[in-house]
Amino acid sequence: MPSNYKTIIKDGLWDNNGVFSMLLGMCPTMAMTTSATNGFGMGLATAAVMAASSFLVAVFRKRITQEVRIPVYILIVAAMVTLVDLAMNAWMHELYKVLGLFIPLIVSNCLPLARLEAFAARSEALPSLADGLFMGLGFTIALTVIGGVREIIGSGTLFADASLLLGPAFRSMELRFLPADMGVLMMVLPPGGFFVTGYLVVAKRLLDLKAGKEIQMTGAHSVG
Amino acid sequence: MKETALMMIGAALVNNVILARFLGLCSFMGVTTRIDTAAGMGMATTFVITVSAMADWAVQHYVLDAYGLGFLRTVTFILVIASAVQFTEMIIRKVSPTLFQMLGIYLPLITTNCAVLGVALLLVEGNMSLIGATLFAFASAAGYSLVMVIFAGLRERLVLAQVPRLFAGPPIAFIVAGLLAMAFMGFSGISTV
Amino acid sequence: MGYFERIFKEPRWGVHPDDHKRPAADAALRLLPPPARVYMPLSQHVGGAARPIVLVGQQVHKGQLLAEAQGNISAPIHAPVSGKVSSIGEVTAPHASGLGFGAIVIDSDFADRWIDTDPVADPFSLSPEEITRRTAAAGVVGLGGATFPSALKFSLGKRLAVGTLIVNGGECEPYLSSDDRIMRDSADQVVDGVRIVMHAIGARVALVGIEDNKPEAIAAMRKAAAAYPEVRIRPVPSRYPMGSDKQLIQALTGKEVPADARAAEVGVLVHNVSTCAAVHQAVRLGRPLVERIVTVNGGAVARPGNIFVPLGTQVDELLAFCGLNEAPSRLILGGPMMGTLLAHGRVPLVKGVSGIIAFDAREAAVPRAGPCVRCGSCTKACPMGLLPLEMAAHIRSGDLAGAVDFSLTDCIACGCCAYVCPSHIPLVQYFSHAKGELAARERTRLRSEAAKRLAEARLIRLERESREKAEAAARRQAERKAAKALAAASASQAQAVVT
Amino acid sequence: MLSAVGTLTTMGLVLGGLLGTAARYLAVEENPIEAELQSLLPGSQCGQCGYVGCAQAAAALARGEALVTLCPPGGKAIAEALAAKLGIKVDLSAVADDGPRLAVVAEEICTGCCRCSKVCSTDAIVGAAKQIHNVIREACTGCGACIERCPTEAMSLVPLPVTLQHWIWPMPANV
Repeated sequence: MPSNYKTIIKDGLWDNNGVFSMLLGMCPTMAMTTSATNGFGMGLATAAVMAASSFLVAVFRKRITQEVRIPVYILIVAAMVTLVDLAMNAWMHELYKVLGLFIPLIVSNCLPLARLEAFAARSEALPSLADGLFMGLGFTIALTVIGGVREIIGSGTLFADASLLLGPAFRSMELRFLPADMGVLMMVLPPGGFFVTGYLVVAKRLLDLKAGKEIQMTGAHSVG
Repeated sequence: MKETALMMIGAALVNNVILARFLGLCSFMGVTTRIDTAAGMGMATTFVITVSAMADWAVQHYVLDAYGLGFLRTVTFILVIASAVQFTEMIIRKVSPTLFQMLGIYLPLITTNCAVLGVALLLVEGNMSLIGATLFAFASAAGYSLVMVIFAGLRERLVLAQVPRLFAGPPIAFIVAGLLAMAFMGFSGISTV
Repeated sequence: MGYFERIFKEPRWGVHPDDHKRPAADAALRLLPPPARVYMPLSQHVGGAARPIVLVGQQVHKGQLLAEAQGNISAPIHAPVSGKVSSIGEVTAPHASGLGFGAIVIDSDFADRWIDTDPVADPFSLSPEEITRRTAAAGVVGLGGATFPSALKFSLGKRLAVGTLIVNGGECEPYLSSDDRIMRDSADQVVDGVRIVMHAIGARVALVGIEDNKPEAIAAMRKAAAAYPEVRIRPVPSRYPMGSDKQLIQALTGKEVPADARAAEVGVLVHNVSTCAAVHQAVRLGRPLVERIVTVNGGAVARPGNIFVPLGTQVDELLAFCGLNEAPSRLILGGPMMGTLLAHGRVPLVKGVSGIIAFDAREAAVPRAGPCVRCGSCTKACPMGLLPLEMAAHIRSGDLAGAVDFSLTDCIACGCCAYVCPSHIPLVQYFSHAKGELAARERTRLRSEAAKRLAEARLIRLERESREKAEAAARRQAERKAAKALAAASASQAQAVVT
Repeated sequence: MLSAVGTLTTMGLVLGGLLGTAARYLAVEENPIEAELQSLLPGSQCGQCGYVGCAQAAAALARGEALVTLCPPGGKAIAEALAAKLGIKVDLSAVADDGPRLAVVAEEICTGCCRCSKVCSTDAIVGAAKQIHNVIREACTGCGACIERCPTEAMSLVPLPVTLQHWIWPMPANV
C-alpha cells in the first residue's frame, strides 16, 4: 500500500484521477459541470465528504466486520453527506440551491465508496485522510476543467457568478471570453457534458502518451 | 388521466433519468457492453426503483414529515434502498430461479446506483401522492431501461468499428452517449412536466 | 420468371472482372517434353494421403501405381513419367503456408514407356460399379480445383438417385482457359466422359454449362454432342463465380442448394469438363490420371498458352518452357480470384492445378487497405447473399461466434467481396483466418473430449486395480490364516497323537 | 436529537429484523452452474491451475474465486467458453496461448523408470520397466505433469508441429 504521500497526491490529482482514469462518479461530473463554478463547488463538497469518510473508515476499519462493511461504509458516507448538506445550506445557500439534488447524491457516487474499499479499509488514518482529500481534489479539478470548457464554449464566460455562489472574494475570477450570443448552447445542455468528458479523456491520454507513460485504452469500468 | 400520461412520458423520455438528469451514469457506462446484460440491469433496476420509491414515500410521509426529521432523509433513504435491494434479491431467488439467474448479479450493484436514490429524492421534491409517486418512479425507470438497451445496442456496433486508438473505449462511448442525448432532446417538445 | 429469363438474365450476384483469357486461350495446345525429374505428392486430393508402394531405386513405367489410396476418402497416385524412383521425402507443398508434404521423386528416363493398359471398347456394357471402381483406381479427382475423389461422388450420386448431371464448363476465373482448350480440342472425349459418368450415376440428362465468352468451345461441344440428345449444351452468362457449384446449379436448373445441404440432395451432381475427359481416359483407355492441361498466363509470361504437362513437374520448369519477360512479382497457382499464392516456383504441379499465373509488377501491385466505409458493395457482389463487411468486422474484433451467426460457414471464398471493395480490405483473408481458427477450435474440443474420456477410463482402471489388489491381499491373508489354522490343527492333532 | 437517534435505531432494527427473517425463510441452496463449468474444462485433472482437479477448479470458478483464464492446457478457447458461461467479459489478448503442446521423450536419456506413465492422467505414455517410453500423440494433453516426475529430465514439451492440415491463415494486419 503506498503510504508515501507524494504517490498519494500524484495518484489522486493525475495518474489515477477519479474521473479521467477510473471513470467513477460520472453523475455529478456530467450534471454539475454546466459552469466552472458549479463544478468547483460540487468537487469541493465531494472532497470534504471523501476526506472525512476515509478518515473515519480508516480509524474504525478493524472494528468493521467483513460481511456488513458495505452498509457501514454507505451509512458513514451518508452521515458525512448530511453534514456537508446542512453546512452548505447554512453557509453557501446560493450554491446549495444550484447543486440541489446532487449533494445528497454524493452518497451513491461510486468514487467515495471505491476509495473506501480500495484504500481506507486497508490503511492508516492519516494516509487515508490524504487519499480521500487528494482524490477529492483531483475530482474537483476534473469537474472544474469540464465545467470550464463547457462554460467557455457554451456561454462564453468562465467562473460566472462565482462571487454570488462562493462569496464576494471570488469576483476577480469572473471572466468573459465570447460575446453573450456567441455561445454554443449545446455545450451547456446534457449532450455537451458527454462530448467534453469524452474529449478530455482523450486529451489526458494524449498528455500521458507525450510523457511516455503507458496508457490503458480500455479504461476501468466500475459499476455503482 | 391526461396529466398522468403526460407526467409519465415526461419522466421517461423528456427528462430521461440518464440523458437529461444524469443519474445512474456509472451503470450506463459500465453494464452496457451487451444488450442482454443491459436489459437485465434495466429490469432489475426498474423493480428496485419502483419498490423503493413506494417505501421511501412512506418513510418520508409517516416518519420524517411526522417527526420533523427532514435532515435524516439521505441516511434513511439509503438505508431503505439497501434493504429493498437485499429483499428483492431474496424474493426473486426464492420465487423465480430463472429470473434470479438473469438479474442476480446486477442486484447488489443497484444499491449504489444513484438513479434509485435520485428518483426517490425527486419524488419528495415533487410532493406527489402515493399512486403518482409510484407511476412517476416506474416511468422514470422505464426510461432508464430504454436508454440502457439503446446504448448497449450502439455499443455492440461500436465494438466492431475501427475507432482511432486514443478514442477507443470510454471516450468514444461518451461521444456516442452525447449523440444519443441530442436525439433525446428531440422529445422535449412532447411534454413539459 | 420464365425458363428463358432464368438462364439468360444477368444474375444479380457476382462480379464481372476483365477475363484476360485471350490470347492464351487461342494459342494452340503445346506439349511439355518430359522433365528430368518429377515430384509426385502423396496428397493431391481431399482426404487421406496415399500410401507409397514403390521402393527407392525401383524402375517404374508411366502410369504405374506409386501409392495406393488409404482410408475412406483418398485417391491413388501414379507415375507421370517412366524412370527410377530416386527418393521419397518432403517437398514444398503448393500451398500458401509454404510448408512441406510427402512426395515420391522420379528421375525420368525420357522414354515415356506406358504400362500395359486395359482399354474397354464399350464402357456402357460395364456395370456402374465397375466404372466407379476403374475411376477410383485411375486416381481421378475433381479437376476444377476441389480435388474430391470422383469415384466417391459417383457412388453418392448413384445412392441418392441423381437425375441430372451438371457438367461445369464455366471456367469463370479470369486468365484461365484450360477447360476452354479441352472443350475446343477434345470435345469428343469430353462428351464421351460425360456419357460414361451419366451411366455411372444413372443420370438421365446432362446439362453442360459453358460461359458465353467461349463461343468456340460452345460450338465444338454442340457438334460433339449432336448425336446425343441427353447431353445438352447450355451457354450461361459470363459472370464470376459462375463456375461455383451452387451458382451453376441455380443458373442451369433454377434450383437453389440449401445452405447445409449438398448438391446431390436437390437431385443434381456437378462434375468439371476436365474431370469428364479424365474419366474417358481412365475408363475407355485405361489410363490413370498422370497428365493434365495447365494454363500459363500473366504479364510476366512471354508465350502464354495452354500446356499439356505431366503431374509433378515443377512450376519453375513450366514457366521456363513458356519463357519469362521478367521475374514474376507474384506467382499464383489456379486463378487470380481463388488461387493459391506461392512463395516460389519450386513446387510441383498437382491434379487440381488448372493454371499458373505469373504477374508482372504492374499487375501485382496491391493498393493499401483502408478502413471500411460501409458502402455495401461486398453484400451486392456476394454470390451467397452474405454480409462480408459484418463478418469481417466481427472477426477483426475477435468475435468468431458473431461471424458464424452471419453465416461465415456458407462463404465459398470466391473473392468477389475483396475484388469490389473500394477500400481494398483483404476480406477473404479474414474469412480464411476465421475458418481456420474455428477448425482449430473444433480440433481442440475433440482433443479435450478424448482426453476426458481417457482420464475417466484411467480412473476406472485405477479403481479396479486397487480393488483387485485389496481383494488379492484379503485372499492371501485368508489363505495364510487358513494355512495357519490348518498347521495349528495338525500340530494339536500331532500333539494329541503324541500324548 | 433523541427522536433522530430513535428513528434511525428503530428503522435499523425493523429493517434488520425483516431481512434476517426473510433470509431464514427464503434461503435457497445452489449452485447448478458448477457442473456445467466442469463439463467445459478438459477433465484431464492435470492440476496446472493450482487446484487438485477440474472439479475443484470448476467449484472455484463458480464461487468467483478463480479467473476464467486459469486453465493453461485449455488456452483461449476454454477461457472464452467459461467466460460465456459465467456471463462475463475477459480480455483474452493477455492469455498466453502458444497453441497445443505435446510431451516428447528424449530416447537417449530415458531410463525406463515408468514414473512418468504413472502420473499421466490420460495414459498417454506407454513403456514397460527398463524400456524406452513413448508418448501417444493423440492422447497427450500437453499438461506437463510428467516433466516434473522424470528423474533424468528426458521429458520435454514441444509445440504441436504445424502441418498443412493445421496451418491457419494469419489475421490481416490492421489498417
